[in-house]
Amino acid sequence: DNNKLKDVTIMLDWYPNAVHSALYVAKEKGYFKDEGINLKIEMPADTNDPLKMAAVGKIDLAISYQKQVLLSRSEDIPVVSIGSYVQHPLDALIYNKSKGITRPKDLEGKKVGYASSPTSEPIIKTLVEHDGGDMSKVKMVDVGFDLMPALATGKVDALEGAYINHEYLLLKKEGVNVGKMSLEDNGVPDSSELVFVTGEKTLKSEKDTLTKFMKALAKGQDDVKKNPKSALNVLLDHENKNFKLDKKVETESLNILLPLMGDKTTPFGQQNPKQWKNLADWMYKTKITPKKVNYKDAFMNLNY
Amino acid sequence: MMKIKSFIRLYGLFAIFTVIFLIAMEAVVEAGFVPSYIIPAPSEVYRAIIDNLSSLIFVHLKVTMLELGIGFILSVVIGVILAVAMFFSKTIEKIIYPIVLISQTIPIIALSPIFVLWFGYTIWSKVAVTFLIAFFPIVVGCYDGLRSGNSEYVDLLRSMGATKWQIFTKFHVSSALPVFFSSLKLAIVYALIGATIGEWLGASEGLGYYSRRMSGQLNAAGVFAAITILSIAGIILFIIMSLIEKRLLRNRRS
Amino acid sequence: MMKIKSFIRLYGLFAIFTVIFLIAMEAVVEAGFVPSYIIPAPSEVYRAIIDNLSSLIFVHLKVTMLELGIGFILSVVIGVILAVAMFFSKTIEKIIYPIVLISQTIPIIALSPIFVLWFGYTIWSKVAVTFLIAFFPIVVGCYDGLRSGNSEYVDLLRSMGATKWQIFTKFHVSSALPVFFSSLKLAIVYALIGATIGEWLGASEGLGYYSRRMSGQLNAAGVFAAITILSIAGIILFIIMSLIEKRLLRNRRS
Amino acid sequence: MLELKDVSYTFKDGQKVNPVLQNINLTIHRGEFVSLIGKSGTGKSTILKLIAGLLHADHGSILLDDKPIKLGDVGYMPQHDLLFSWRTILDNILLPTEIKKQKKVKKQEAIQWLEKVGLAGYEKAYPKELSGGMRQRVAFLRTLLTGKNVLLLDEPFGALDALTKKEMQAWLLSIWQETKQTVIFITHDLEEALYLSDRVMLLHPDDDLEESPIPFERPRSRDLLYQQDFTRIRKKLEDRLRHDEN
Amino acid sequence: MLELKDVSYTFKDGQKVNPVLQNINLTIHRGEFVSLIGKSGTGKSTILKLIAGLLHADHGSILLDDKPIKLGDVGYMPQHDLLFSWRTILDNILLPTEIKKQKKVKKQEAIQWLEKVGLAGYEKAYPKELSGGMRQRVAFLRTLLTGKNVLLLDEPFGALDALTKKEMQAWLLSIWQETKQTVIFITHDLEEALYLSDRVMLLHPDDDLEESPIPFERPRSRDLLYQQDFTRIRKKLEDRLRHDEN
Ligand SMILES: Nc1ncnc2c1ncn2[C@@H]1O[C@H](COP(=O)(O)OP(=O)(O)OP(=O)(O)O)[C@@H](O)[C@H]1O
Ligand SMILES: Nc1ncnc2c1ncn2[C@@H]1O[C@H](COP(=O)(O)OP(=O)(O)OP(=O)(O)O)[C@@H](O)[C@H]1O
Ligand SMILES: [Mg+2]
Ligand SMILES: [Mg+2]
Repeated sequence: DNNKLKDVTIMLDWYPNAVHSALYVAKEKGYFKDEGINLKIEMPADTNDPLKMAAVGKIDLAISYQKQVLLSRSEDIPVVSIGSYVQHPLDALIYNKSKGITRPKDLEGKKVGYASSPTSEPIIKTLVEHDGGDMSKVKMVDVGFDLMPALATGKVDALEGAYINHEYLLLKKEGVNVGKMSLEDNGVPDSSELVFVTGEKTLKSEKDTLTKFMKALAKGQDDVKKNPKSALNVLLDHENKNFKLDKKVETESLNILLPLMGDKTTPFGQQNPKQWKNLADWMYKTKITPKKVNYKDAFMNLNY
Repeated sequence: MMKIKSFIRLYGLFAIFTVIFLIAMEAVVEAGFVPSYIIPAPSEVYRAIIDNLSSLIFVHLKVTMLELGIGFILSVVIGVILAVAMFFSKTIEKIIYPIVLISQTIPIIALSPIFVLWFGYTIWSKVAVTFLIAFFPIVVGCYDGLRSGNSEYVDLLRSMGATKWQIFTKFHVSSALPVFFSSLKLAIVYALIGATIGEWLGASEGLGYYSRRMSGQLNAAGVFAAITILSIAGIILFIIMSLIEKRLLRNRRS
Repeated sequence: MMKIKSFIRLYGLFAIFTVIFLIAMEAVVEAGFVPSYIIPAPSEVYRAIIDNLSSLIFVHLKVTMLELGIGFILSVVIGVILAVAMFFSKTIEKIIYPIVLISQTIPIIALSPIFVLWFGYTIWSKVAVTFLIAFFPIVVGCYDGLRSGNSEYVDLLRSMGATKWQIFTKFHVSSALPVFFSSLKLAIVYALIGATIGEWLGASEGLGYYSRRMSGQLNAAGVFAAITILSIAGIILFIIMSLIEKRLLRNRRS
Repeated sequence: MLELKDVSYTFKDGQKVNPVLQNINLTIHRGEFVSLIGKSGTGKSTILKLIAGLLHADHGSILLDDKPIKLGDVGYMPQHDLLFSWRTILDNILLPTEIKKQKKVKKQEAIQWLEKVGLAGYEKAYPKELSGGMRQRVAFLRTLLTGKNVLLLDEPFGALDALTKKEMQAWLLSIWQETKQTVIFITHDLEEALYLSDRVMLLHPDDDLEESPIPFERPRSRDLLYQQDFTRIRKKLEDRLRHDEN
Repeated sequence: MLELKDVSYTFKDGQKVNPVLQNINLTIHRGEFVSLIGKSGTGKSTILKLIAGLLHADHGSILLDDKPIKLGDVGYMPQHDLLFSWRTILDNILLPTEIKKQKKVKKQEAIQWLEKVGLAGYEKAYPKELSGGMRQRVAFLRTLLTGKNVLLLDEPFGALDALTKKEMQAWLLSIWQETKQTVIFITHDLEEALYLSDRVMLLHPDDDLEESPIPFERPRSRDLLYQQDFTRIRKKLEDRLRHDEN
């Protein structure tokens, strides 16, 4: 009876990995179907594509970054976040321990690699200045697509934009002497790494469906929490057809992720207006957004 | 039998060279001069291929070849039509040629949202990229080939009262073949790159997709497994094109 | 004066076409058929260009042209040397040609870690990408051009006791020029793409870098500003190549 | 009737200007066989190209049956054989047939023509496999098979030995007598010109066209070549040509 | 001394096999002027290509002064003019000089040569600007300027009018008498063959090479052409050629 189901297309932030377990579990177990949803999962070419596609309604949902949502709104791209997926940053300062970095100030005279992102420089600036350092002494290097080789080959001393649950793990696995430093402990406001984004129009017309989506997904996330091992297997099995994921890395990744995906104070999916406000203020202060974004328009918590 | 023998004779040298190169690489990586997450040891790549052979060949290569096939055929058909139109009409040339050039100077990645918007995540977005990359050498080669014909022969045909179209079919088509084939050989290789890049714009199968995923995992052996298969496919396609060229240009030397 | 006039006459049509196209685009975007964050209105792009003109031209275009220049010259030099070596020696051909082909079937993105390892984030990593993309048409075009010479002329030179090298310089070089130039025109455009892509592998200046940065800032007008300048540069480079071709092949028709 | 009225032609290439023909007047009647002789480089081939419509006169007009000449009106055999290297001999001579859909020449017929010019068995060969004289005969056949009423032949038998040339001449005359085509024939062989033509036009370097009617009856026999009248005209033409020496 | 001993040659192209020459024997002495005549397609040009070293005999040997012939030993003028379209006339005739570094011919000298063949002022022209006969003269000059002791000329004066041909012949003879080069000359013009040569070799289609010595003293005057001895030999050769008809 697929005919009665409503097609919902979601575009991932990146290729499937541990963070997407809930999606695959919910799909596998039929939670979406139960809600009358036939979920289609797509993968993006570029990290900026999902937002645009959601804005034009080409897709119903996108997994994107909270910062990107605010940036989009400042560029008049009509997207709204309807739920938080990873409620805290995965992004951290990943550095080469053997380069004598112990605190942000130590970045002075060092090279920091980043991936053409407009937020990287302000983040490092905030970090360094919060520690009383001088940003002008830090050399920022745009390393294009490839963060990991840049650090691994010693072309840079630290990375901004690398994830604690992915790049950090992989670099460690390859024997690079890496350390990580949290951003939110060093002056950068807390933010949701991943959020669910939809277009304003879609939100208006499909609010119901979207709510159901969140509901089904929350169920999936519950299962993941209860039994991470089997959840991961669902993902690995699904991907196995075409592509083998590294089970060890993904397991570790999921361990890091789970505490960040909803706790007692903020349940899974819930968005904290305070977090939005602080982030929007910081982005304006650091000139990432050319104008002050009305953070209240940028998100909406659905009731499910 | 003859064919196989001559093939071995022809490419034996390359094979020997390759083997020496691979052994050297193995030694270099083994000795730790190059980290294996950047350039993997050939033995690792070999294992990565063998372990995933059936999925590499029957899933990923198959899909990439399909994209390449459709894209290449479209490139040839549309590329030739454009070149011929430009050959017949200066007006069309003046309008088309700049557009063709512009199409090449736009970085594909900048087009990705547009392609996705138009074609979604179907095979057509990959075909579009393949086409975009492969049709350029065909247009330029075909057009230059058509223009390069010796005018004495054209005069002879004109004196017979041949129409423009007849001069085109009886003379220019044949005289353009050498340059045209030169460009077809480029185009088939570019079509392969095109299909690979196209897969980066969103795909769930194909060798380009595979290599990108592996690269995201810092799995160099996996990346090179895909590259190895791509390279072999590229060489085979090129050889096929060259054989067709040889065949059709057999009676050329005057 | 004459030159300018004939230029206007030649490209006037394209200009008219472009103007119509831009007006249509403006209307389409204005009317909201296409959101301006996917395809920006031409007027926005114009403003984005004008507002940043000096940095676009004197910083980014300059850097991209420098990368292109070095990469293109290297492509021509090395491409021609390889083609000539292949022309003179079947042995070299059998070894080199497959390597050249392999170099083209490897997705650049897969090479990016290697390039980073070897060249870091200096201009040389971009030059390397430029070279890698542009030298292929030159090798194929130059080699095919050299082989296409009418053998009667070769016989004549042989009868004069000309050495292989003399036959090469007196005959093959000249007879290869048309195909060679056809490939140079491709190569110059590819070199531009190469420089752009090279900048994506890590850069702090250049139009490729600029477009990527703008794309990261979701500034579509900025992306298209860079693309516009890239396209104009591409067309100008192509025209320059065509003029050189025309000049050198002037006395060709027999 | 073919008329050249006050025709002038100048080759121009950038700065270089080479005025080749000036105020040429020539009238050729239907069915006439006219030879064009003259020193090398005086412009004989250029006149044929003008009549074929390949070049356009700077001044004057060229009329065929009172209408300006246009491409495709006449059969033209250029001085170089210009065979298509990728076509077999048979396909080369069938080329005009492919171009003009009416007056189809069948393959079988074409093979018979090949036999007549001594190229039996060569229909499937490629031009590179032929000797110079053989190529010329193929080019000649190709012109013949255009089936036009006016044939312009630029040194068609130049590369042939005396014997083959004689055969070709006899054969050309027999065809001509049958079909009553108009023929303009460039040659450097005075004997040939006299033997074949109704009229011989001598093109002087100063662009003067000197006419010599050849009054012998047709059909002509080879013995003619040794008759006094014949040698007298030949001698006269030789003198006239020699006159151009200075 | 140039010797062809039992030379055979067969054109092969895949399946097609065309045995052109069989057991050809020919000895030419230093300084001799030998003409090669015969029906179109008998293999005259092929013989020259063999001597030039461009083709390799299947059997037999070709010796120049007792050493096997090799490329570059002789000056060869092919039947097609084969001028390089991208070189000026001057650069075309200077080509052999560029190739062989010894025996440099100076530009000034080359221009004088051009004047001698009636092409004064054409040194900067390109081949496409020349008439057929003019191109042939350029190709002829180019061969001459190889400066070799043996010249192989394949119908060098075929596209020339009688007058120009006569001039060229006289001129060739004067050069030959001066330099004592060995010349092998292909022509279809019997008069020309007889007038120029010490010996005329007639190549029959059955590959028989028939020798006719031409006993006239040198230097020869043009009057020779009308002497009885001359016409007798000419007649004889014509008969021999006609003999090949069947
Ligand atoms: N394309 C051209 N450009 C410039 N000059 C040319 C061109 N073609 C021919 N000429 C010149 O025109 C003149 C006449 O050439 P044409 O070919 O008509 O001579 P011709 O009488 O046929 O000579 P031949 O008997 O040698 O064939 C020559 O002086 C030649 O240099
Ligand atoms: N490349 C080739 N392949 C095959 N056959 C060839 C080739 N070249 C010449 N022949 C054949 O060899 C024979 C002799 O050719 P050649 O050119 O020597 O004749 P020729 O005596 O010079 O004739 P002509 O007087 O017409 O120039 C011809 O029958 C021709 O068909
Ligand atoms: Mg002529
Ligand atoms: Mg010959």
